[in-house]
Amino acid sequence: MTRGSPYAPHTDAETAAMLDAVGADDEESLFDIPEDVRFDGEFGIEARGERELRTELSDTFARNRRLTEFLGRGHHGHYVPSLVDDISRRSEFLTSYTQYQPEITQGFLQVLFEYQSMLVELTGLPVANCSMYDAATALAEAARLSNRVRRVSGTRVLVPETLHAGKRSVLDNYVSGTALTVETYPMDDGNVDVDALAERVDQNTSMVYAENPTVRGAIEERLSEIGDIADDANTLFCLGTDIVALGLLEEPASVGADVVVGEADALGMPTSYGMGLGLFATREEFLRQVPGRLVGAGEDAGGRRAYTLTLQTREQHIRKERATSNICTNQAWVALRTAMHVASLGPDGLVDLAKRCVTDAESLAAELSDLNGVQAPVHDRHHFREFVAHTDQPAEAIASDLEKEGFAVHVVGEHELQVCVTDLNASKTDELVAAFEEVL
Amino acid sequence: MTRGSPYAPHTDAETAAMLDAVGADDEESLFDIPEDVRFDGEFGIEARGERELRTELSDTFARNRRLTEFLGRGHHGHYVPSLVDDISRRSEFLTSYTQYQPEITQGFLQVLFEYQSMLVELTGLPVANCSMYDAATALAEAARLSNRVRRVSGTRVLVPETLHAGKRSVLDNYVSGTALTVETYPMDDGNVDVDALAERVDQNTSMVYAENPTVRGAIEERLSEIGDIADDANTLFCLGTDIVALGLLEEPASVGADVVVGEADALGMPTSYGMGLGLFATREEFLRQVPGRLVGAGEDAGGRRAYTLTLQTREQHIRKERATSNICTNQAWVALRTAMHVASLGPDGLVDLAKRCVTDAESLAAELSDLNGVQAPVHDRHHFREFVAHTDQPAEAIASDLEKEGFAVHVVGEHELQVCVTDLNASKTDELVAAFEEVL
Amino acid sequence: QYEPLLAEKNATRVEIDEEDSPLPDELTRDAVELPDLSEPELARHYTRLSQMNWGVESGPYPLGSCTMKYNPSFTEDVAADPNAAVHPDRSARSVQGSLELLYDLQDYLARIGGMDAVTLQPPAGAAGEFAGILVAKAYHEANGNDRSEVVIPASAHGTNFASAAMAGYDVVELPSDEDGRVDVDALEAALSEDTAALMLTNPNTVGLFERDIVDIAEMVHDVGGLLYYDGANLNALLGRGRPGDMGFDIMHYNVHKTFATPHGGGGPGAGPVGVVEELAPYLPSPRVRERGGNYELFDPEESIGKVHGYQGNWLVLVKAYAYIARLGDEGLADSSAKAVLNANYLASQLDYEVPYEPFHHEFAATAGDRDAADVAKRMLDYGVHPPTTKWPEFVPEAMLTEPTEVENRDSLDDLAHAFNAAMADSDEELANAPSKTTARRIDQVSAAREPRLSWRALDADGE
Amino acid sequence: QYEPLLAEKNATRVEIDEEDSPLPDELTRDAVELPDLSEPELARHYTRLSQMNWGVESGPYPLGSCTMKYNPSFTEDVAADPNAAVHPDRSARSVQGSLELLYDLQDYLARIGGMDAVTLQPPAGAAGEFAGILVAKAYHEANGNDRSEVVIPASAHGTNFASAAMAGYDVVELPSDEDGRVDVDALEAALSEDTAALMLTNPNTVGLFERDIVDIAEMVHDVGGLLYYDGANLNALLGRGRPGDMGFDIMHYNVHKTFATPHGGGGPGAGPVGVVEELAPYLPSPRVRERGGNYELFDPEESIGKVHGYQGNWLVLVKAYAYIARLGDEGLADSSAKAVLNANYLASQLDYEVPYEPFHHEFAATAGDRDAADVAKRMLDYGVHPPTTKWPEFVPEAMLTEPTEVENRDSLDDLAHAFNAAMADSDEELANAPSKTTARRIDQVSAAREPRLSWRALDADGE
Repeated sequence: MTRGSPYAPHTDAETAAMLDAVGADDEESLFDIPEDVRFDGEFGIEARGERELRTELSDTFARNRRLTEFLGRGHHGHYVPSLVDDISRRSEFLTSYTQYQPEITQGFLQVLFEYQSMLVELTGLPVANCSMYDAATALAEAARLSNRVRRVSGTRVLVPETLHAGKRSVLDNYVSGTALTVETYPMDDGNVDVDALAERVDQNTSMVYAENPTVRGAIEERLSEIGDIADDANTLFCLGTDIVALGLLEEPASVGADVVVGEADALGMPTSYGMGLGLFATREEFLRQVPGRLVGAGEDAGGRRAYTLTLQTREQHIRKERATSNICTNQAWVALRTAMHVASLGPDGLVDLAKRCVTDAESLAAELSDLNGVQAPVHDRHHFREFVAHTDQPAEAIASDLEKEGFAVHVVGEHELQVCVTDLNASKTDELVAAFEEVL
Repeated sequence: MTRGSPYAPHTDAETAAMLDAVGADDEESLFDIPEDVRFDGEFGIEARGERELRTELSDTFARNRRLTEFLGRGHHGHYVPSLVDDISRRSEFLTSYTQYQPEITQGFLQVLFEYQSMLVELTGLPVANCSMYDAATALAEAARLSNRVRRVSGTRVLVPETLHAGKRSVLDNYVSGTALTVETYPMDDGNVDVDALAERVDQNTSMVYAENPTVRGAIEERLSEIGDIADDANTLFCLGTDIVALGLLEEPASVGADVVVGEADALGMPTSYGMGLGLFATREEFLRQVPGRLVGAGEDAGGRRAYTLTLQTREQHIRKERATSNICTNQAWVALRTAMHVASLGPDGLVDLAKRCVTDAESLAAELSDLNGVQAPVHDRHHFREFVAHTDQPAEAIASDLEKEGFAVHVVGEHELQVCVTDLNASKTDELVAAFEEVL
Repeated sequence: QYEPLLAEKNATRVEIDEEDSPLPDELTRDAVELPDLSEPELARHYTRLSQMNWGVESGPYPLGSCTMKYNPSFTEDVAADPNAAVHPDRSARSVQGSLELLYDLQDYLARIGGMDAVTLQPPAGAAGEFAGILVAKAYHEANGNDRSEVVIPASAHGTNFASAAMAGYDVVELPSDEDGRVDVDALEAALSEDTAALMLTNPNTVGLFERDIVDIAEMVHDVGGLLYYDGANLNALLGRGRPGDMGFDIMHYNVHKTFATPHGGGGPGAGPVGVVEELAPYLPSPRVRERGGNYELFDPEESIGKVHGYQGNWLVLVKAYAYIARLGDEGLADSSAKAVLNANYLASQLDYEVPYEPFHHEFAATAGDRDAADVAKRMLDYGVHPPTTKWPEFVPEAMLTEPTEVENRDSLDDLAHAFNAAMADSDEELANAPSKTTARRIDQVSAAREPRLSWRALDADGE
Repeated sequence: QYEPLLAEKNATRVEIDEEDSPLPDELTRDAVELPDLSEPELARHYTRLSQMNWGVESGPYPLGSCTMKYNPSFTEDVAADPNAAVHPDRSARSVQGSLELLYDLQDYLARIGGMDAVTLQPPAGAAGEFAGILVAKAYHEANGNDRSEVVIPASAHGTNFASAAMAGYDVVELPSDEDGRVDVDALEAALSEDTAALMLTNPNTVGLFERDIVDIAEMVHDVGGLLYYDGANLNALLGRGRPGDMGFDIMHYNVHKTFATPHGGGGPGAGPVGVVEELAPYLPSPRVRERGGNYELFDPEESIGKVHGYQGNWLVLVKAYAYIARLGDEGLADSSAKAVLNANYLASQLDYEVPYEPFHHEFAATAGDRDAADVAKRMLDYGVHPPTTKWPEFVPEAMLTEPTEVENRDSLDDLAHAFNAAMADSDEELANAPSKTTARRIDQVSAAREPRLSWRALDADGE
């Protein structure tokens, strides 16, 4: 229906005049492509109008079943205030490029500076970058950082045996070009088996990674001890968490974390099929080894405070193969949304939301446990947002039946389901419990 | 859940300091309300959070049945480009007030000037205002204008017998404080009965109103004659139309229209339960009798072109009871959206859209007429967007059955349905025809 | 800074030829000439124009009696629900959700105003006034009691006068007393058997509560007249006074000022009208009622008919509902408390005389021997939006100021600074202001003398 | 103009007390200190910050090799579909719509690049490079053929070097020949049995097509290496040349430059990777396939595993799909034609030497004896966004310029005026530029010397 690109504004007369100005007969003559590699086929992609496409894609997405999701395990949905959608869509933010000209991009730079600042407050660590892609790549970059810093000499990266498979695979790939190896340590009733970990950590250990909450939703009870174990072995302690958990659980700096990684997009984004925002914070001493972008405060020629990308000599466009990472494009716009969401909540709102993550999970576990054939939570721990439930019947069958009733939960073992509750689905827990009763 | 207004930013300390500055003990003491009229009851309205409200209202609106609407008769939906939603929501436009300080509201003033300009192009008349509320109030204001202008002396307002009931009632109310009276003239096979009209028009006629297309979708064939009849009697000819029809049908100025009214929001807005945008254009000679806001081009102190509300001495805030109308707040933001939609279409897009209004209606009428028990269109005329179909069975029953099949059409007579097709529902006409077959 | 008109960028004339037209030539126009630009060009055009405009997210908008408060973003999302985008001719049974919202909003408004019945149809405040006065007229006529006058204080909004006149009434203008309120003696003199209604704004347009309201109501009712409440300033009274309790018979609600619906640069608005039981039969049709769990439209028995082709500005009503529900009793009450506090605090920081007190949500400062309009233009250079100027007229060089509850102390202090700095500037600085704005001072007189109202007119002028 | 930080406006420290905490004290932090502002305050803060930022709707963004073209508004609406907002652990049967879109996008990209199989997982171009190089590595290893080097032209993007290094390869840097292209002799010398891959951008980073590409491919393949296509400049070739047809084995796509997804001030992006059939088994898992009308996720047999925790930046992929479908064959081809025309036209209007020709979508002008960065800063004062400066390094004082197809002639003329005017200005004017921007020239060296990366750091500095 459209001839040419609807987003190329040229009128025919304009095109002709411009060709004339450059001394070309036609557009094709501007292409200096040898005949033997010139493409004269078709892609076979039919152009559609805007209206048609909106209908088409609306129909396509309507083929996704509408389920109430009680899903988590690293990707969490909380209610995102309208303000975030509204202002983040302003074209000055959405359609801007990286801030290579800080004099006309102070707005975005300040938002990123504020994002970093919030993470500094929440982690207690003085350096936070503008973002990694997601929690998995943030963890992987942390391992690579442990391999670069001087005070650590080892090559072993220790991760929990329960590490999320996606994170593990990314980590393996990110260390594949280094001397680092990844090993697991055991868990004990949903928390780190601290004694077993202590045995495994040695001077050849580059990094110890633990999570709070864990992937199974349990709150880790002996974080300081883990920090001490790592510290005693001159090993980095990397703590995985998320931005809501940071509002209530132990402050990472206070338990000796050297690097904090995790998902920050539990705030700021709806569930988006795993699209993330990797948070990355660390100690001052590792500043020049940090991967990714950093925004710093400086001064302009008028002596006024101004923000700019800084310490760029760490980065690939300057340091090339000696850069701290290959990351260039990151998740800046997600960071903007997350910062706006945190600001919308404020300290009271964030703490309250985090508290609800504990209480709602506790109530739901109790209600499910009241049912015949379900014991929840499996681990005798406090939980954050989610918990594992044991089911007498095969978990796979229950989950499948629940899906028919309109609910999605995780299957994490033959007789284990994992259930996650946030402010988005908390009003539907009664229905979930009823559905469980139905299918058990 | 919320104490106080979430949109009042005061911290307790701030409130205290401000009370101190004004020398008040508490907020209540600032209210100078006698005890006997002081309200100490409750409204009984419970505050809800933003998330709860979005869920509540989403559930409320979900109680509207999802019907494919083949409805028109003055309120028409066409596809609105995303760009319109996106930019019209920018707070600088959406949350601005009337342009009382033109030096910082040039943006909106220019958009309104452009809106006026588009209507001038489309109607051929040199004056268009910033908007009336809707087509009904625009028509009513036209009648009142006919009562103010010098060259017209009569009091009779002639309208078609088929005039939309809402328009008629508004018109009656608007002229109720004047000497004007409203009378009808007959229609002939969906068009004005021109001979009958000619008989009714006399020197005591203030205004003749005709529509193109008519409320039943027929295109009027003898507009110039109607214009001549009005002209011969020194009577205003007011033509009702809509902004899409203006893109194809006879230019109002060319058929002698003195005032053009109608709906402009067929572009720019989704169907919104009758929310409108009254277009109002007229001749230069009536300029100082025009109701509503006008934006004019002028100059600023630097000699540069600048826009401003103009001829405000016509308006209520200056002229009070001698104003041309009581209108103050109008539909400015809708006008902005409509102008953006017109600009998005461009001349080719508008003409094409208008042509489709003719061809799609023609095809659908033919398809329905192929069914046993339906004859369409009832009128042997060309149609624009919509047409009346005769049904052998009672129309009410058919419409009710169609609704069960997921379609909405108008019932306009015991055996008459009216059906409207636009780019929004054109892809569903096969389904509509199938549903007709089902229910006949 | 200057942005060309769309038509100056590119316009095309498209001929309509019979061969590819679905209509015979005599039924079509010859051609259409309109701007012809691509989406990227349009996106930049309108983005640029938006940047040349002031909204409430740009800063305070303290236009007394008009004003803007923050329009909650979520109300836009709620109103954009595709399920809410229905045609007005849908059967009631198929739009139960929409009707439920309208019903609940009627109910909310009745409670807030102390009224018995509400219509949501009027598409703006002025339309509400007109509808309300038509209701009064129908009531009097039904009682065989034709009346010819509506009494209105001089300080009232211009729409009051125009609306009464549109309904065919003569307007009797009432002077203010020296305290800035209704002059009760003058009212006494103005009232008669001819009085259809007294239209009153309370607090009035300099923010003063009409303390004698009970007496006034009695006086009006004694002559058989009705008392009409202009809801422009209801935002000052929420939870502390209800028009219905003060003796008002009819009122309209200002949804943008009271319930934070966006003003959109001049509309759309909504002007719901509430009335006491006795007047309910005269309200515009249709209204919404509930019968056995279903919502239905009905025509009040003695309805005046319609003031809008359909049911008014639906999207605005949705936003008003969402706002009221978000705030609830306590939020609404707090919004008035903070609005009044803010006005009082701001006034306390100004080096201006405020002749009338105690004011509530707004106050009329006077620019004294300076020109209020000049002072306002100078305020623009300090980066703020100035107040309403030179109105109401009984205040010399009035600067009618209404900051609303959404401003915090810092923002009020900034505003005060702009007020005070402008007042301290020289006459020349005032006369040359503004200089830091998109456009400099615009000559409105010459723009009105030779009106150029379209790009075609500019073209004809060779511009 | 200056906007305080959120924390400077108002911040509150909220203590977490055991009595109203659901957790024992030892499991919680002591307190949270964060900005504490109301929604109106936040709306103004962020609106103001947006006004201090440049987007593509503000004007051209001609950053060579980076650039921004207009991001169609409708793609945002499409991506905001609530039905598309699903969790990544949903069963495949319950997200058939999402999988269908991903499948179709894999297919579109394969056709556009002339590739056999595509992964959509990499969340950015650099991640795509890394994934692509890991695929090459896995392929070599599976063939018992460990290799240690990746060859990269000096003119390539920095990410190429960093990605190869991250995968554990040594980088062999290749100089450009005097025409600005790959020096074939130097390539000959660089290639060996150790060569895992040659990474090439084509057209290269000064817009030149690598005319010897067929020979180059043969040379690389002859030593058993693979040819990697950096898709940054694919936007120049759409419909006129496909990497797969030129002998490339692996490529990544740059969705923001080629398919107009918004860049969001630095991301999120997406870096899909296409490969020839032989390499398909090594692609990241999972990919999407269709079986009997159903879509399912599967792990390629020899998959390298994952480069993102889930399936990448879903929302960006949706927008890329929508854009491709909007344009279709003709639109895509036209976008390249107009991008190349615009670059050539703009260059023709500049008073600058452009040392390397014939360029396509971008060109490297040289500022000669002026400092390119200074010229760029001065361009800001003319209201435009300047080009990429001082890169690639082999062009002296390079001003790498890429206007894209979305600019019209007027806009290119404005841009040319800014280029030429800045070049004609005095050294002093350049040194003092910019002066009309939100901030004046920012001292990046001192900002880096004493990094202050949070408001806490500013606080500690007493600022």
